[in-house]
Amino acid sequence: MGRKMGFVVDSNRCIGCHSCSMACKNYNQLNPDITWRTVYDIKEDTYGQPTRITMSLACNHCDIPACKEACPTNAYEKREDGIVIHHEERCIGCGMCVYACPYNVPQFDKEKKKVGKCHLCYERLDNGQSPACVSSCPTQAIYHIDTTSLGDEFAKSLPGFPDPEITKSTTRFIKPSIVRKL
Amino acid sequence: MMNLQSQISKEEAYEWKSKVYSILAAYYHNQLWNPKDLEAVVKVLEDYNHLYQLKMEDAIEVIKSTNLRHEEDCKFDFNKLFIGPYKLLAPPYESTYLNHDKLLMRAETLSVRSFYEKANIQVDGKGQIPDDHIALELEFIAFLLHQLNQENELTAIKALLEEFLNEHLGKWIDEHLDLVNKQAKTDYCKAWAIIIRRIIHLDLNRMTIS
Amino acid sequence: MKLKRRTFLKGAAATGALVGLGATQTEFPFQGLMKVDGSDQTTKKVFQNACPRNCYDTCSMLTTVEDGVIQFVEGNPQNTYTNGTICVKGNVYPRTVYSPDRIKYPMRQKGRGSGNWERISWDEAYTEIAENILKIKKEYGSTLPICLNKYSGNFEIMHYGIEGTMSSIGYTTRATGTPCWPAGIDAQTFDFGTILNSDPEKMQKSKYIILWGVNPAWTAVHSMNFIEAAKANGAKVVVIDPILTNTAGKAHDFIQIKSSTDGALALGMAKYILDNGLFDQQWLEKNSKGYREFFGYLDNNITLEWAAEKTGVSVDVIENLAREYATTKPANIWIGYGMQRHTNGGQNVRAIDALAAITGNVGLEGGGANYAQLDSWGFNYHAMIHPPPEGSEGEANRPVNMNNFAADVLAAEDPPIKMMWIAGRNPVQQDPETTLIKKAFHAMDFVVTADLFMNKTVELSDIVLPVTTPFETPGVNVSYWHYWMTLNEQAIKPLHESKSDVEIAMGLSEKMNELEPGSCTYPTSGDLNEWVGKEFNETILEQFGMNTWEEIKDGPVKMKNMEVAWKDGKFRTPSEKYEFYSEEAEQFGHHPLPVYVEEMKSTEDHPYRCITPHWKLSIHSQFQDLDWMEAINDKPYVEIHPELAARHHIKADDLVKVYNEIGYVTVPAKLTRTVQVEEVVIYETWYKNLNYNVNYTVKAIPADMGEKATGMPGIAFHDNFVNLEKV
Amino acid sequence: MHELPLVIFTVFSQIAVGAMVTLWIIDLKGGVTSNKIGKGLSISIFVIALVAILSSVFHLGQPLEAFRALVNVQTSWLTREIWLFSLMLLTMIGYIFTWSKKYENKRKIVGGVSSLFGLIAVMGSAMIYVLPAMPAWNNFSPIFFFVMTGVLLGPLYVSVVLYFFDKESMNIWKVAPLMALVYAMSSFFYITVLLSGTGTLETTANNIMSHPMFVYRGVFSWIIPAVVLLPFFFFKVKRKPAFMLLAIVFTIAFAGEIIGREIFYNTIVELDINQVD
Repeated sequence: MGRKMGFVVDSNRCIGCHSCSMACKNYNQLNPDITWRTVYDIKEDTYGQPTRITMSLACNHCDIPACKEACPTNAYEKREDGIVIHHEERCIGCGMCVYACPYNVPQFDKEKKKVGKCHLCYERLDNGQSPACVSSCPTQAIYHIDTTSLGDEFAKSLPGFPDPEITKSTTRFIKPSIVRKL
Repeated sequence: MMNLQSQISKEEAYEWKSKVYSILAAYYHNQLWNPKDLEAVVKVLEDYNHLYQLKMEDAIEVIKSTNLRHEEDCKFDFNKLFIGPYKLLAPPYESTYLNHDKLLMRAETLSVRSFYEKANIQVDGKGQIPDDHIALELEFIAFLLHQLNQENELTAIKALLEEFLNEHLGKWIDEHLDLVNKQAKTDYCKAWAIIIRRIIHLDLNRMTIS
Repeated sequence: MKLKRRTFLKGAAATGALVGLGATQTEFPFQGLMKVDGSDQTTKKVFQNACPRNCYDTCSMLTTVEDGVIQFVEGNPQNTYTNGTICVKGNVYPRTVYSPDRIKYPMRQKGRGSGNWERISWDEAYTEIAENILKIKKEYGSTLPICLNKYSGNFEIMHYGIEGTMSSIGYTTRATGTPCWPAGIDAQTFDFGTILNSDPEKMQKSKYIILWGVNPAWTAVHSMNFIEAAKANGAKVVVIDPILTNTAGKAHDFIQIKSSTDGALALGMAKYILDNGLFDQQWLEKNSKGYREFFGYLDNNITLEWAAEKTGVSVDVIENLAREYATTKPANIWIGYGMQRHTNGGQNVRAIDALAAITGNVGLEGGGANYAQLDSWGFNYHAMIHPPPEGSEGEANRPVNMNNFAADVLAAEDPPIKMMWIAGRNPVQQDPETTLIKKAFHAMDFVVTADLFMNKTVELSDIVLPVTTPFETPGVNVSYWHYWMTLNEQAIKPLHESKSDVEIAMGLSEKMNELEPGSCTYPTSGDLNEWVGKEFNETILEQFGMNTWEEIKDGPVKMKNMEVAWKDGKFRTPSEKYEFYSEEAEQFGHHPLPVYVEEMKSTEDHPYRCITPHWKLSIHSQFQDLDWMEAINDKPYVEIHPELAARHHIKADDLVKVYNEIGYVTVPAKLTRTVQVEEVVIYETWYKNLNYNVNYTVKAIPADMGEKATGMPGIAFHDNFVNLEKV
Repeated sequence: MHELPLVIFTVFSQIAVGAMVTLWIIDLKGGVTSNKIGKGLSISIFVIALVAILSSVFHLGQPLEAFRALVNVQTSWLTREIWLFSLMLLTMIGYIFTWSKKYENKRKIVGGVSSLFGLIAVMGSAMIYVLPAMPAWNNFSPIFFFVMTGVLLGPLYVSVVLYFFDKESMNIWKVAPLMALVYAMSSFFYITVLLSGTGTLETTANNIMSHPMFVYRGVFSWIIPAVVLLPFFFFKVKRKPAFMLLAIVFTIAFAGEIIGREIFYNTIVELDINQVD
């Protein structure tokens, strides 16, 4: 069984500070209106009583990537280590992947007139570094790992995250603990 | 038209061009506010217009007829477009057009820098003033045109000049001037935009240099 | 048609000097370019930088520079507090430095507020400023009509050069005080003798953590690591706040308290601790003054029922909290700045301090009542301290209240205030009572502002001076929370014509002495890197364990022996003990004991409290206007509880007018049950394209304390009462 | 995303396929009396299909690199769609040729093949939208609606052209009012099903119904063809509908389909973070 590199999102540690999202833009030099990693507020009453908790999402590097299946130009590549890469030079900006991805990951860049998405900073990984978002997280709430090694203590989804089974998302979550309001 | 141009030598043509680009550079260097200077500049532009049939008489007329009483408005307008302190309405930097970051000192700026270095030129205040400021790009073109008369490596300089025009200034000047045209409040700044566009377009794509 | 070729060359001659139109020129007349031989080599270098913003975390940063251009900024792992990461704001620094919208040149506005600006040279700027100063001096016989308003935009030590500028021209008027934290400073000064917190990294040693009115998830992100570490070690975390913040979302328990009643909760807890004998008699005997009087006050005046009634927290919860807090050691309380922005804020902090003292948590590793510290700030302030010129009129600077700035400036007499210099501040945006502030600006003869970007204050200035970012000038910085000191290296050349405060001071001094010799004592030259060294003295070197100041070039250093505040039991109060009973407090008009002072109440016309806490994507008016920040959030909102919203027929995203007698803001509603029914929340930020300023409704009501330590009381920002109306 | 090129592409290609199939069928039944008309008609269909294909290119961010889209036959419905339409166009060239040479038998075969490619191509282009990420599309509806556009407008188009040359003997237009009714009823059914769903389904349905052009779409595509043409159909009025009347109905229904397709693209709600209940 091949490796499946993916992100672990620890919503128990995530404080919703957006550093990951900004570091990603900084490293990947993205247009102001493009974000490859986004911090979402989990709906406040998801767990009964209101609270403020967050999750940080980027590409889920799916086992069956809908983007790759829909792409007419084979611009997407699923690497042996599981990372889904978008080859910009092959992209013709047809937007089929934008339609197909259940997680809104590929984004159409109006200036480049092409699509782009998180590639798990594979060139940083290949150099032995962490992805920009991972290394910038002040609370170590995101990390990257071969998700085949993870057990059941890691959830495949959190409330608000679309069905991970559609495309076999490899993102794994650590559930937030919920504050008790006295 | 050919007739007119045939009346001057190649060397004179280069020198004319160099001076015209120097004028454009001086405009963006914020130096053309003295009425006397402006008067002389207008004469040169009129001749240049006549020589190459650039159809910019109307624009030159606007500049000519701009009187001192309105000059302040022109200056404030100019500042809002290119100087500050507000968010610039028409940033005069290449990278803010060609780089998707819309910031200064991007790859485009450094590429312009390396062009300058090829001609043993650098920005006075390198690292402080972005190399791709339009005044510097225009001045660089004026310098190369000037060099065409001074040096023997004609082909090399010509190639550099053409490449610079087509790879740099030519790539963003229209977008910049469109912005000027859209944002400028005074006819004065709009007239300059017309003049600059005509003059640069004349030389884009090897039209007149070779 | 015949070409009159010679006219060209003739006409050209006239402008020869200007653009080299001369006919026979062989030398090219360079304007902005120059000839060089060969090119510089491409270099890549990493520089140390220190974030100078008004923030707990004061990050140690590493800046990668290639070809003289910043590539990216990241955290410096040598600093174990910031631990190799920077926050969302730090990550946008390159966009600040290279924004095409920075103020690039000195500029003069023709007609204040007209928007008609002209570019001037630094020499012209210096001349105009110097002439104005000298004119004022001549007319009024002193420089007191000149008023400096500088504060927290840049806390880096060399930036005190602007105060130095003012000192070196004579005695001037100074905006004095600090808006946001003085009540707490005074409270702790009465209790402990000064503000001093334990090294926040030691929070991980705590077994019980109360985060009281503080939201580090937004305002001190790196501290969350130590809270998480404590949790992992089995500690319990309780958040006490009127708002269920993102920090509260990380806690075990959350206690939603009515704003401004924190003292009542603390006193109720103290009462329970007293009644159940859970206090540390030994510690109190040895280290404190007046605990018997305090216990007497608790006995006679405080009941848990009263506390419950005041705070909206049930007796059970108070009892349980008190018992857990008193019996789990070490227990740490982090007192936030938000909870002291009230007319009883200082008293509330004193009550909380008392809790830590009676339980013997003061001086304990992992314990304490932690607010802030200034002990690591023992620099020479060489850039700041300069004597007035000989023969200067007057004896001292004249203070005006920074927290009532507009009114005080307008009221100043004999001499009146005629000129303002604004640096590191944006009062028109950030001060309360915006209308009055604008009036004060318009009453000036001359206003100079030094800033990075156009803002509401620059709009009302006559001259704006372009200033450097942290990456463009050397310096050194420390935090008011952690104990790290970081060198700030000049990573790149200053862009455009920007200058640092010290360079501006030097330039102005030169011009003043040229116009009137001896009129300014500021040095006119000096190597800024050497000036950094001049900030160090023997004491600070020893405190940080350095032999020479140059050692800071190897990386951030941490002040020694600050793991546990007050471990030695040597308090800096007059009695050298922890003072429950403070005569100093009495001298400043407060009750000597940490008694409860009634909170400010809503009125019939303005029934709801409007809290305006700090925003996660900005520090005051800094950062939020950058495109990447606006991509995350580009419009404000007011948080309203669904019950209150229903009362006013407000639905989600409806536009709501939040108003009181001095002004209003119109913002979309966000319905959330994380806020209390009678309180609405608007975050303190701004948007460059929106006419939105939360301070339109904020009055300059003074907090109860602040006068002793900072010269002026703080502002009770959160005692702001409003009404709502669906638009 | 602005989807006008896709609107034009899908509607035009569906008209072309609908018309091609219609032409092929009536030709089988001997309904085309003049080879010249048949040839003209098939050329016009070819042109419509060509316009469709050209228009689709402008939907791309990089129109000049459209050729790259041919490579992922394995999984991409877009690639398959392009191939299928290309095959239809290629065979249509042959089909046009067979009209001029009077190769009647070959014409029927080539026409059949071309029609088949076209039909599969329309379904293929619908398959692009059958996506789990788009719950309101993740069913039979895109295929059905795409085919309906062809079935409604194809026969009408052929009828209009034949009338123009005064050669309409098979009353192909009769298909239109029936199909309009089927179309209307199934659309009603579709929206009802969506409404009874939750989350994205319900939101999509609400978006469709609150779309400012939704009424026009219904009136133009469903009501007008049915109301105007049914009387001729049921009451066996001797007079056939005049050319002008048919042309107007076609134009209106065509407008209805353009609007409908615009609504199709602009009302869809995709799965999104925090949207799932």
